[in-house]
Order: sequence, then C-alpha cells, then structure tokens
Amino acid sequence: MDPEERAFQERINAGGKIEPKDWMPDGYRKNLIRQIGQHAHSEIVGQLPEGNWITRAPTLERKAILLAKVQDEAGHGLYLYCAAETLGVTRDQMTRDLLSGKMKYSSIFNYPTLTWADMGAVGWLVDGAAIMNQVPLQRTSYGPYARAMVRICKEESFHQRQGFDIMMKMAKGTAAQRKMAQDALNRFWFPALMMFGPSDKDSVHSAQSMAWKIKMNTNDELRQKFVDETVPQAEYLGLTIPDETLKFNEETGHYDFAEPDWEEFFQVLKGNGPCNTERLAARNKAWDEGRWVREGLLAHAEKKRSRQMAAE
Amino acid sequence: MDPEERAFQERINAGGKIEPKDWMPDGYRKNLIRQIGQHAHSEIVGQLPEGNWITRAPTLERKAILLAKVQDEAGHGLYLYCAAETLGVTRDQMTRDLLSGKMKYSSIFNYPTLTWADMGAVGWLVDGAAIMNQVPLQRTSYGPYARAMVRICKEESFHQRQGFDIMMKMAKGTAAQRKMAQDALNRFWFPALMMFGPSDKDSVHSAQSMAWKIKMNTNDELRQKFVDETVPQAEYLGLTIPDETLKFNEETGHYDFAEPDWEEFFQVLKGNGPCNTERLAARNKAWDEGRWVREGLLAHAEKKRSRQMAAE
Amino acid sequence: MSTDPKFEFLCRMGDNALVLGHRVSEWCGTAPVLEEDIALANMALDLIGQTQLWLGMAGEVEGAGRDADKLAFRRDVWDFRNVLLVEQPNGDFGQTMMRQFLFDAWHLAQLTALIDSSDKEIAAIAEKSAKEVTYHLERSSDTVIGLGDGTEESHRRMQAALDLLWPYVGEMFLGDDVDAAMKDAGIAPDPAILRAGYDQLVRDTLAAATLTKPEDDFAHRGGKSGARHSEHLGHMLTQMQWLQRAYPDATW
Amino acid sequence: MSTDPKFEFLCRMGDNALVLGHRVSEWCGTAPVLEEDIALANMALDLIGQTQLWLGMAGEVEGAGRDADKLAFRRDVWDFRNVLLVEQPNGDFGQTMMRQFLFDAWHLAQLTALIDSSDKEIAAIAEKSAKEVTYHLERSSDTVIGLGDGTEESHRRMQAALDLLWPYVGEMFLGDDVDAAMKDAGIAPDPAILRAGYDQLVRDTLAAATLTKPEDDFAHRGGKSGARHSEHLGHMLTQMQWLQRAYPDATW
Repeated sequence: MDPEERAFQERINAGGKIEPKDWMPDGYRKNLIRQIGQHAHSEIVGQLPEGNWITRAPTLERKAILLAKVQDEAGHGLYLYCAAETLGVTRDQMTRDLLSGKMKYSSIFNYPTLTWADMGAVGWLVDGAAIMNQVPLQRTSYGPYARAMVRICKEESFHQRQGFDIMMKMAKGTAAQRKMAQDALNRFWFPALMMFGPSDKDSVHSAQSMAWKIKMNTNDELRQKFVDETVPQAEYLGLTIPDETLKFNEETGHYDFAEPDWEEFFQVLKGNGPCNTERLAARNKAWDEGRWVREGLLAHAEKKRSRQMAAE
Repeated sequence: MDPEERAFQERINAGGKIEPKDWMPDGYRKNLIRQIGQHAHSEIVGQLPEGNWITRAPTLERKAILLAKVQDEAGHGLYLYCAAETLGVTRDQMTRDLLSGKMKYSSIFNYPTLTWADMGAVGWLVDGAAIMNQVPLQRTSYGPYARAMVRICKEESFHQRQGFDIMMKMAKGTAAQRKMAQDALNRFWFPALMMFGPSDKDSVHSAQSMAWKIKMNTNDELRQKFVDETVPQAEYLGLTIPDETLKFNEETGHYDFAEPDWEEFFQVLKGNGPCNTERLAARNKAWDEGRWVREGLLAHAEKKRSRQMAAE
Repeated sequence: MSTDPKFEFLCRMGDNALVLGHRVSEWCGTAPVLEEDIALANMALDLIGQTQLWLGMAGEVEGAGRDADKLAFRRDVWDFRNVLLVEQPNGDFGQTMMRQFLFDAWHLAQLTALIDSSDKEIAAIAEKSAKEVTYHLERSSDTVIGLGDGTEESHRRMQAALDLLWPYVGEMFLGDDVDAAMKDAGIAPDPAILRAGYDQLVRDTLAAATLTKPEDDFAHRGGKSGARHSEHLGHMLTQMQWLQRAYPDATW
Repeated sequence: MSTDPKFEFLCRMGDNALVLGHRVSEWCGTAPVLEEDIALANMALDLIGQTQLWLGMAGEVEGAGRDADKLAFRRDVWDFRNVLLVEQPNGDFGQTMMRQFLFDAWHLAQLTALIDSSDKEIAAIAEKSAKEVTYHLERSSDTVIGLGDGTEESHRRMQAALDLLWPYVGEMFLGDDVDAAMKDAGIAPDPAILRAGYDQLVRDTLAAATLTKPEDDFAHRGGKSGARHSEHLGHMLTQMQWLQRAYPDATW
C-alpha cells in the first residue's frame, strides 16, 4: 500500500469522512459509483411495481399515501444521482448504463405486484430490508453518500410503517383481505431475504468494501437481523411466514430459517426474473418517448439565453 | 335525355336490374359509389362503438353475441366494398378516402357508448333505423348492391332483436339497470332519428336517386315509419321516449314527434360530433400500424410465387 | 334539476380534481425526466387533496351518508360531473401539459372568484386550493411555452395537442341552471364572466409559445351536466373503482 | 393440494381459453386488414365457446353452485389458472400472432391427447375444440411464416416477438401434482410427453419463417399453479369483470 493509500485508509479507520475533492483510490471511486448508481437506479425502477397500483388504490387517502411514497423514491433517486455525480460520472451516463442493462438495480423490483396487499408487503418487507441495509450506511466513509442516506433513511422508515399499516388493515380485514395479505407474504418473503445478497462467503466485493466502510455489515448479519425483527411482526399480524423450518433458537437467541433459492436469485440477476424485461422496457420507453420533451425544453432554454444576450 | 339514358331509365322503371358490365350514366355510377362506399365505411367505423364494450361484456354469452355482431359488421363491410368494386373503384382507394375524411360514414357512430345499455340501444334503435333504410334497398336497381342488401338485412334484423333483448333485460332488471336503459334511450333517440337524414325538402340528391331507384323512400317517410314502430316497443319496455311532444295522432294514424336538433346534425357532419376525431384516429391508427403486416404478407406471397416459378 | 344545485356544484369541483388527479397520477414513474415525475406527482397529490375537500363537503351537503370515498369510488359514469377536458387521455407529455394548462387557467380563475363566495366553507377550500393551483398554472404555462417554442418537433406536437383539446375548452364557461342557482346564492360566479380573462391569458401564453389558437370555438359539452361523457371516463373507472367494487365490504 | 385436482385441471383449460379469448377480442375493429378483423373475431369466439364448456364443467365438478360466468367474472387473480403466455399483452399484430402460434401448437397437442381421456365429458369437449384449434394453428403458423419470411421489418418484428415470448413456452410442459393426478386417473397426458412433438413443429415452422429459436430455454412459471401471475392479468380483470363487480345483483 503506498503512503497516499495508507493515509486514506487511516482516515477512514479513524471515522473521518472522504469528500469529493479528496484524493481516493480508483477502486474506491469505482465501487462507490457502482454501489450508489445501483441504489439510485433501484429507486427509479422501484417506482414501477408500486406505480402499478396507484390507479387502483382503494381510497383517496391510500392513493395519496402511495403516490407520495413513489414520489419520495424519485426524490431518493435524485439525491443519490447527485451523490454519484460528485464522483465524476453524469446522471445521463448512469441512465444510459441502466437502460442498456450494463448497470443493475435491486432484483426485488423484478417481482410483480399482484394485489393491493403487495403495497403493504413491499412497504413492510422490501422497505424493511432496505432500511436494514441503509441505516448503517449513514455512517459510510463517503460524505455525500452518508448525508444522502440520512435523508433517505428517515423517509424509508416512514414508508415501512405505512406498509405495515396496510398489512394490518388487510390482516385484520375480511377473509378475502386476509387471504391477500398471506398471499403477498408468501410471494415476497424469500425475495426480501435475497435483498441482502448471497452469503458472505460467496460475495465478491465484501472484504475490501468493508475496509473502506462503504459496506458496514456482512450480508448474513443483516439478513439475520431482518428475520429476527420481522418474525414477531408477522406473528402480530397473524400471518404465517412461508418457511416450515423457521424456529427460534434458544441457544443463539436468533431465528433459524431456510435459505432462499439462490438459483432463482442468480436467474433474476441474469435477466430471468418475472419482470426484468418489462421493467427495463418501461424505463426505455419512458426515456425514448421523453426525448422530444428534453430536446424541446433545451432548445427553448438556449433560444431564451441567446435572446437575452442579444438584448444586453 | 339521350337514347342510351332513356333505355337505361326505362329498364329501371320496368323493375330490371343493372349489372356491372351494363352501360350506366356517370352520375348513377358516382352516386352509387358514394352511397355504397359510405355504407361500407359505416359498417367499418360502426365496429368501434360496440367494440368499446367487448372487453367489458358482463357474461360469456353476451360477449360472444356482441363479438359475433361486430364480426358481422366487418363482413357487411366486406360485401359492400365488393359491390362498390364492381363499379370500378378499389377498396384501397375507398379506405384512403375514408381515412382522409373525404368520404363519410354514418354520423350515428360519432356518438359514444357509455354503459352496457348502449349495446341494447344501438341494436334496438340504430340497427332498427338502419333496417328501415336498408329493407327497401333490397329492391334497388343495381344488382350487386341489391344482392348485398339481402344478405345484410337478414343479419341486421337478427342484431336488432338481440339489441331489444338486451334492453328488455335491462328494463326489467334492477333499478340501476333500468336507469341505464332509460339513459341510453335518452342519448340515442334523437341521433337515431337523424339517421334518416334531413327532411326531404333539404336533401340534395333525393329526386334523381329515387328515379334511379338507388333511394326507394323519402327520408321523412322512413323516419315516420321508424317512430311508429319504435314507440310501442318503448312502451312495452316501460321506457320513456325523451320527447314531450310525442303523441299519437288519431287523424293521420301516425305519431307526431319533435324534430331532432338539425344544427347538431350538421355540426356532427362537419366533424364536431362527440367522437369524430377519435373514430377517424382509431381507423388511421389501425391502418398505419397494420402497414408492416400488409407489406410483410405481400412480400412473402411474392417470394413464394417466384420460388414456385423457379421450381417449375 | 333533480338534485340540490349546491351538491351538483360541489361534485363538479370535486370531480374535476378527482379525474384530472387520476389522469396525472397515471404518469407515475414514466415521465420524460425525473424532475417531471416529481412535479407530476405533486400536482396529482394536490388534486387528490382538493378532491377530498370538495367531495367531502358534497357528501355532507347531500346528507345521505356518502363520504368523499363513496362518491369517488361508487358512482358510475352518469353521476360524474367533471368537464370533458379533464377526462381526455394523457396522450404524450405535451398533450398532458396542454390539458393541464387549459384547465389550470380556468381553475385558478374559478378558485379566485370562489374565495369571495358567500359560503365560508367553499371560500376556505378555494383559498387553500388557489395557492396550489397558482403553482400548477405557473408550471403548465411555462412548459407549454418551453415546448411550443422549442424544437420543430416539440412545436408540432404542442400545436397538435392544442388543436385536439381546444374543443373541450368552451364547456368550462357554459352556464346552466346549477350555475344560475349558485350565482343567485352568491356562492359561485357566472361561468361566462371568467371567459375574457381566460382568453387573454391563453392568448399571451400561446403567443409566447408561438402556437396558434384554433379558429373554430365549437365546444363539446355533456361532462359537467353528466349528460354525455366521453368513452374514456368509463375505462378510467374500471381501474379507479376496481377494489371498492370487487370488495365492497372491506375497509382499507 | 387444497382443491380437487380435476377442478384445478378444468380451470386450467378454461382459463387458458378465457384469457386468450379476451386478449384476442381486444383487437376488435383495429386489425391490419378487414379479413384479419374477421379471423381474429372467429378465433375469440371459438375460445369463448370453449371457456363456457370447460368452466361450466369445472363448476359442476366443484359442486359449489358456481357456473362458468361466476368462475370467469368473480374470481380474483390468484384463483386464475391460465399459463402466463396467454395473459401477455397483445403488443403489435406480430406479437399477437406469435403468442397464438406458440399456444395453438401446445393446445392442439393437448386437445388431441385429451380425446382419449378416460373422462367422456372431457373427451367430448376436447374433440369439439380440437377441430377449431386445428384451424387456429393453421392460420397462426401461416401468419408466422408469412411475416417471418416477409419484409425486413416484418422479420425483425417477428423475431423480437419470438424472443419476448419464448420464456413463456416452457410452463406449458411443466408437470405438477395436479398433472400427476390427472395422468394417474387417465384423464390427461403428462405435460412433458407433448414437448418433443411441439419442438418439432416449432422447429419446422420457424425454419419456414426464417426465424431463430432463442437458445435459452429458461421458463417462467406461476400461471398454471396460480402462484404468481404477471401484472397484466389484474389489469385485464378490471375490465373483464367490471360490470359483474359493479352490479353484483344484476342479471344480464
């Protein structure tokens, strides 16, 4: 390790923040761009499964809450793109990489939302899992990223409560609503567990990322924490987690649970999730059909500028 | 009148049929192309307001009946285009004239279908009015047209009965269904009366067309006949015709009734009906988006032909 | 008139907000740029909030136990009282923004007049809403100008949107018995008096946008009276009302 | 298995016909040529008729008083048992015809096998349906060939349709407990045994169409078990079931 690198690492070890103008190793920059960009893309693509139910929301209040939530996600996307831009990449470039399939987004959004209870399950489980990942990132070493995460986490935990509230209404509702709630839990449980990524022993970037504090906990730690927090919530709702092996382990003080189907996880990563094709197609369509708008507004701004210059 | 024309008119007067290869006056040909083409276009555009409810039909049987009806309309369009083609115009040319707005279709199809009861009202009133117009045309002087009308009339009267059957189910149904039925009658009554065209004194082509037997009755005669037949049917259904002046006239033996709003009629003709823009847009979209299909199938047919020739 | 004119009037205000809010919310996640996604959601949220106020008050005036949700999710097309303009489909982004501008310009004038309503509750709703709609109009007119005076393509699309939607403008200014009753009670203005100011604003905006107002002022009608909506509204309701219709006994 | 496998099986046959018939009927009045409008309507009509037979029988087997209409119009997504392929959106005409071909080829093989079913009623429905589907397959394969081997554009579009839909083919051949029970009872074939003939037919047709079968045979699943449909089905139901949901007490 050369002296520059050593100083960098020591600063991180001491709990200092790295800021955009500071020197940083190429790998740190690249990894952060990948990680923040992927997170930003997840917020953007994540609008789609919930957007799918906005026009079918059952009450005006539920529609407003859901719409505000999806709007927050767009806002999170915006903060995160800004954070990534401080690392020398443009939002346009990242968007192109998303649309071409070169950059990824969280696989969870390749699962479909099929009933209103899914709006509850997404909030409760998906946002819940996201928060597990994100709360420690408020202490991440890169300043702009850490600050974006502070804002995001505040809103996400609000979303999670809203999701749980939907689940509660469903679980305590009519027989059909209870059935919907259970069905949603059945479909989202394992995909939510997958959100923490494969077991650490199979994870590529982990060790270096943890040293750099752009990853704060191992995947397995976070997954266990999520299970431990979620199981009692499911019990409270009167819903059954679709895992017959699930059991509290008195010795460890944690729940033992079944691993998700990692073969499915890798298929989804490869593009074979239930909705990969549709999600990317939807984003591409929005982008392509919006081109004339972006070009039109740009042309107008330029005309305006040159008219002003001519007048001066 | 020159001798050829005189002989032509005498043949018509004697009840003879004119066939495609017979001599005919230019005006006769032109008028027929206009009339048959317009009728064909009406069948085609007429698919749209009913097509609007196929995906919302309330039972499997109702869906099948409605779909079969719309399919019949496409079939009628086909017969009529064929009849018009015997006069030396192509279907493609007529289609282009429809799509550019040069040729007309029946104004009734510029009214929207807003509830399931409209499927009843369209069958009962619109097909009912169409039959009034078409039954006499089975005796029209132009052979191919007369023969097309024979086939069409048989199916149309079947459609009318189906429409009446829907109205009956609605009128004898729940309070909401009765309300729908009455609302449909309210919206379709005057537009149906308009289907016979303005009063004969204001009609341009009438006298010559009647002499040529391509028009068999005056507009007012047919309208009166329609009212006389329809009023008792409405009474049978327990529905109220939206005309406070409607009254049986003991002296004439006919119903007296209010004229439709001819200002509205001319606005619809001009393109200002509730759905003119949408109907033409829908037809243009279907035609434009179908271009690659037509071209593809044509190219394949040519490839096949040349492969066969090469093989011979 | 079969029903209370005040109830009718409140439904008109509420249904305009409900239907346009729904249309705008259909854009969710598919706007041309992220900032527009956020702005469209904001507008939809404002309109949903206004819906709750207007229809909530309508339900109280009616006194038949229907709240805003019941009115929004359990009426069929013929009971809707929104103008035809707001139920027209989104089309492309330009068509959506043109519809928004043509409505906002009327909406703000109407709300501004309603601030002086003899009915204090209506005046209060109008005051709150007018603040939001001031911002809507600012955005929609800016966008109409930006895209009208943008590229050749954006200009062409905006002119097409204007030509398509102009026949739906007139309905907002046509008065009927309900409007007469509202005017007599000092509750709402005669719709016709809003026209001159509207025309002026539209003229200025279209001039800046280099767009040409269609010559024909023919006006479709049938939305605000409920006599004849377009075919689009029914399709919107199949989505909007689905859950309430499928599970009438549930609470959400 | 929570329900009677025969009921499940009949729902699968019926829901395939119901959902595909609905999709095809969405084309009404908007096909590329008049003759196609008529042909598509014919196909939809056949499928609706088959739906009535399969779901009618399902209702009888269930014995809970549900007839074909109740099953079609009053179940929510999770109770539907059609394969994912048939609920995919129409896309362009090429995508519609590719979906049709990929389904028809399986459908005819399945129906042909069902003619030998130990259940006489199923055999009778299959025999009637097989005649109709023979004609469907003839048309859809001709169209796939004609458009695949047509212009450059039509070839490109058909290849894109094939690439898009191929991942939905596998599900038709995946067996489960329901299929095993049907096979044991001599009611229906093991789905897997239909694959070889299907692949042969598809290979020949795609060759004539100058199209290339995707290499990856990955198969989406979740439709025929009902475990996870696509998002499209729910949207279809909002339209399909609207009237029955909005007016549950009416007869039509």
